[in-house]
Amino acid sequence: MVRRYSAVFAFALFLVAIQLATLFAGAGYYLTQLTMTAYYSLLTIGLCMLIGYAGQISLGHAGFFAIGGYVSAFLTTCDLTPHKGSALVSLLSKSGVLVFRPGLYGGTLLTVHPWPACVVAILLTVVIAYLVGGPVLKLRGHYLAMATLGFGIIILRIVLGTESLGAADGISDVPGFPLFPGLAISGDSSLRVSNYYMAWGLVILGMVFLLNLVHSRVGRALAAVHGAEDAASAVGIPTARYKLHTFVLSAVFASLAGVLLTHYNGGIGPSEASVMKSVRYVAIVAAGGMANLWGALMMSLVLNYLSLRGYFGTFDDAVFGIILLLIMLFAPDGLLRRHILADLGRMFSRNAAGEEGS
Amino acid sequence: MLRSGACARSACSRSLHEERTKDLEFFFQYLVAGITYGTIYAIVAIGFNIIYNATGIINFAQGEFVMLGGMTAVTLHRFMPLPAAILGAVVLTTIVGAIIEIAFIRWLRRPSVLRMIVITIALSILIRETALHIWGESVRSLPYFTGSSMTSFQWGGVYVSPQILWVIGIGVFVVAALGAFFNLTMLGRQMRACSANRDAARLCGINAGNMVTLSFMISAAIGALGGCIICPITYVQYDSGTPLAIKGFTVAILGGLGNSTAAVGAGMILGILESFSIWVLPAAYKEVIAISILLLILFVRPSGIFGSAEAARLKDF
Amino acid sequence: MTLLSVREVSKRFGGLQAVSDLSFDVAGGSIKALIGPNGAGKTTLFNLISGFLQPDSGEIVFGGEEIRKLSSCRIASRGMVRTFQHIRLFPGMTVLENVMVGRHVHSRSGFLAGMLNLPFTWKEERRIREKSLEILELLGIGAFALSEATSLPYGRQRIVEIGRALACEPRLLLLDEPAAGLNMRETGEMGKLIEKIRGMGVTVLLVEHDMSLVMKISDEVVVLSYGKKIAEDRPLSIQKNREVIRVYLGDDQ
Amino acid sequence: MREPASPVSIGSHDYERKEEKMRKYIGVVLGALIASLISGAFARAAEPIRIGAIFAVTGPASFLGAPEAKTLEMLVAETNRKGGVLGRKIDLIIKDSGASPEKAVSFAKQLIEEDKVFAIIGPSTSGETMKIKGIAEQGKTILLSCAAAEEIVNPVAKWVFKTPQKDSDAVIKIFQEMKRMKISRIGVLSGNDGFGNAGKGQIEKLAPQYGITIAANEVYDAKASDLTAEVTKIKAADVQAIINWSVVPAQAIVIKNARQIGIKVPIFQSHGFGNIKYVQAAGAAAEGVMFPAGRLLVADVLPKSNPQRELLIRYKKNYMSFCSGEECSTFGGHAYDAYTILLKAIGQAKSTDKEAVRTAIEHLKGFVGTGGIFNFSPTDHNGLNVDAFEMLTVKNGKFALLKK
Repeated sequence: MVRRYSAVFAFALFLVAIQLATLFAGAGYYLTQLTMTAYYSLLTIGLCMLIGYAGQISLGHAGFFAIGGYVSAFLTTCDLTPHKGSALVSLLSKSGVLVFRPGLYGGTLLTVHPWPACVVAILLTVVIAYLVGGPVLKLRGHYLAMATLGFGIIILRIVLGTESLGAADGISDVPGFPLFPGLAISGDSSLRVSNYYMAWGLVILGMVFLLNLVHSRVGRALAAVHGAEDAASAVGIPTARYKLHTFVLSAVFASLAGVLLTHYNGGIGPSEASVMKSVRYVAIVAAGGMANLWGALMMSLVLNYLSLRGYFGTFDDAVFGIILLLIMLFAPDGLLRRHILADLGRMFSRNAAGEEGS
Repeated sequence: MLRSGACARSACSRSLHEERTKDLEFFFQYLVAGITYGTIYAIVAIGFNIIYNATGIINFAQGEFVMLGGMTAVTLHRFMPLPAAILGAVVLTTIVGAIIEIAFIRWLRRPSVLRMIVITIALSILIRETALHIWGESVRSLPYFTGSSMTSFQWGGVYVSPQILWVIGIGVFVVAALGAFFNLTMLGRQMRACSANRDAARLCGINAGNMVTLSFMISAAIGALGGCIICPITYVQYDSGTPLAIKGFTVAILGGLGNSTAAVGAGMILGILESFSIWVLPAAYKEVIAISILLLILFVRPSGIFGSAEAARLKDF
Repeated sequence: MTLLSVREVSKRFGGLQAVSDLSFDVAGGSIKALIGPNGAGKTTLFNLISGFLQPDSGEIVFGGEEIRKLSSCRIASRGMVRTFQHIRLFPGMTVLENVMVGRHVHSRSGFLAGMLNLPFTWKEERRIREKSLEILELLGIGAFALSEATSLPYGRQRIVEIGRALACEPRLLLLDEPAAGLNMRETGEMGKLIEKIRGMGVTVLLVEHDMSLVMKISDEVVVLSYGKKIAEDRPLSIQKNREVIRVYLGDDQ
Repeated sequence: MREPASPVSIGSHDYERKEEKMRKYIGVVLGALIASLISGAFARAAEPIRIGAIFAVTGPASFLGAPEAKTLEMLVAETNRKGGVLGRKIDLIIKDSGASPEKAVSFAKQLIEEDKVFAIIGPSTSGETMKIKGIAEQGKTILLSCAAAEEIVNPVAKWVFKTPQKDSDAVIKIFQEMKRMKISRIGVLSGNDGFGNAGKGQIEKLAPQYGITIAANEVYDAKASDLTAEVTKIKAADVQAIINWSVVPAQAIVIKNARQIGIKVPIFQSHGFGNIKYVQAAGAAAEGVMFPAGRLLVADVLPKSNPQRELLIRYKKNYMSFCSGEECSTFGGHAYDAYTILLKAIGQAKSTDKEAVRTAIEHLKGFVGTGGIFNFSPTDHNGLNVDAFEMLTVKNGKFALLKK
């Protein structure tokens, strides 16, 4: 357990070092993309839990990200001023769910406060994940891939086809997310450092949660389900329920990432729900070594950051394709585990449930 | 019989009888549209099935074969007549299929399903991006095989473009030819033996590796041919493969993986469903409906509409 | 006192009647063996009892409760645990971890507790570990606790699998051919081990081909042929049963 | 100092011109070497003006972003060849957003905070522009969008401008034509991209003013392969004309399918049809299609007196030679206008003070661009009106002025 947390501690130090380095170099702007990367990483580690530890592929996780982002964006931008008179609206605004805020280009808007919006988004995600996950996780192999892909496409189509969600333009002018006085998730450059720490703090918290989970009774049961499902069920592990819970857990991670990144970016567009995004997330988890949370996190950090900085230029998708292909051909257990972590000890290899599931 | 030129007529002056005929005409028009979609999807789905049968892999790059076929044909058509261009495109794409199998698939030992899904997705991305950097982002298309984009046959108020007849005709031909190949030729039987039991086939002296390469070549050829024949109806662009692959995959699953005849049926069902869904619902949600139905079918009958449940259970994943 | 009661259970696969109208009881604290030629339906019966398959008709009562409709994991949590004919250990896990998985039904911390790593979960984790080590010691494989389970020799893997099942503290242990693939000495040890398990108060129902083992340890034997029960008796009587001899040796009288 | 160090940061694009690029590259390296050798002090004095661009060069809107990027590269090379503006070279940074708003956000912040660009040209799509409108505003950096939607400049944001014509003006132009043709019952098809969505909204809003009823209103997928069912629904609605409002290639399929199922009523397209490749993709079916567009597409047949004529012909010729024979589209023209407006404003302000240049843009009047004659004001950050459009048609596979 000491080892588990020392790695987390080292990672936290690493993040602080980066911040200090940018501070001394006078290049604080690097933190912007690093912050965005943090939110994508939050999704990635959740997905890693699902793919690597529960052995269930999902080609539709961008859908959950979009649900979170869109619900929150919709609720915090939909102006209810015209309905001010109605009983429900006035009740909600009295209870603090609705707030008046100045519009970006003048005027005041009556919108849902980000906190309740976030809660609604997460709750909706949980409900959808349970409804979808139940039947979907009964499927295996290609059928599972198809079903999750289908789910992702449905979300994309709904987002693209619904005018109140901005159709192809998405939703813009999403306000910042005030966490508590003086601290808000927002793209404002004066809040860059605090946002950086907040975002990565959340990722670290997520990492701690998931690492704990992996090394707990539940993690052991998941590894068992992944390794030999019938044997796991013969010793009393409710395999279907565990898969479902992991699915919902990873969906919540994705959705939370969607909510927060949307507030950070000030908007969301349908590209966040696209199939290519889902494929990217899987690519990152695969590159990290499937059942390897640290691998997924590191890969997400590097690849998302480079991509968001535009280093790949017009070869953005191609770079992901090549990485995916090379890793799957030559190092299906992931780059990091094979060369670096294997030398660092058996910390992870013990929990590596072998070749990924089928 | 009323035909087109509808502008002058006001809606209320129509008699009930005319209304009925009209509805019937539209019914058939939607049906034709559905059959067109269905045939296109089925051709892609057959490509999926051939590789699936030989290897147990779903080749997510199948749509890219379709795109490559169309793109190459358009390029070749600048220098040679249409039939030669199409033939050339099919041959070139077949070679690409063979190269892909030899370079990326052949030497993998018992890869897991997840690994193969990811590899073929990666290949699909790479082919697409390569096409972008070779051909650029612009839209291309082949001329209609007969007539032009204006010509159409007409039965009553139902119109059919000759190209659709080409698509359907070639679709039928492909299914028939494949059936003959797998049932009547030695090579086809060997491929079937391989897909049934690779180890046993190997014991009988069949080179299983070559059979897999062959399956990639056949499905690349079918994909490319499909790309050429649908190119005049739609158009081809570097990224037009992916949406087709998703539809083709949907149809392959709907029909039951590995069953090409069922894929034709499933393609028709999906195509007609999509087409009629537009009749009653906004077109923006067309795909939502198609995929929701696919998901429902997956939940109830994972083996597909036509597949047998027992057979699906036997397939090891 | 009857622990498990199988009543008129039938199962059909397509055209094959795998199990037909089968009934027998297993008394608490006994060792009962199911034997029969290949294809007699023994493993199917195991799958039916342990919830991996649903019978077409009939009743299965375990500890006074009808369990026919329950899923395999529910049945396991009620105290009936099985092993597999082909060893199914969890790859990539140590021997100890394999056995710790077996403690699943006797521990509680779920997703939330696991993620938060509460003091309660540490304590539980420590208890799981201690209990699992205890079981390994009992089975005489404590020395291999930290080896990767699937790298052990075949005979030891069997014992690990039984250890994992015992970690569930079952009332009834279903062993599917525990001696398959073992040599004579190992088979002998397996026999002793099974008796020891019974000594701990666990009822045992086993499928086995090795007659010497069956005759030596079981209190009662059920003989199946083509899905039907043709005899149920004590081992000594079974050896003399004409029908059984005919089934095993062929119809040459 | 031949071939100055201009295109250093032209971006990472690869437009089928590898050889030329290679030559250019060697030229750049040599030029840079010589420049640095000659005098460091001098070079510092004439520090280049840095302009950022965010275009969807790849991805679903590449048909917009790619010509825009090429146009900008061409123009910047030209400016620098002529010695730059105010004696300073232009340094262009192009970022490929792949039409993803989140990338546009990331790039906008990079360009403003890190590269400290003077102005940003782009993005190509409305969705992206709306996401970075606030960022440009906060960062006090001029944003010249190449996207169509009206909400980019309405409400007016101090720093945000756009060069494409207004959707509403295009709709008005179409409706005026319909009124002339006595059409009152129409079917509307639009693509499911931002352009289609915005146009659809304007059509719905303006139709009642012109006494036009929308009998059918469908949205189709930008990646569809056949749209017979969609046009059948329009046919069933018994309309007198169709508006097919889209900027994606699939609009060509609509035209083909509509003609194939025997729809003979006039088809109107949007200004998103302004790419000859769409005409080629639609083939014979495109004959007679009408659409409003800037005059770029019909530059050759404009009367000599037209003030835009000379400029348009020059752009067309230059683009073709720069892109090895590729025909230009109106989309590249949006980037052309954005860049020339910016340069003109810098020239008028005689400084590179952002505020001064911004004010200069707001006061530009009678500026001749590819999209029309721009007349900016503090309340109009687009500067074009309905006169920017000409009603065009397709004749013998080519664009032609619609004869009234």
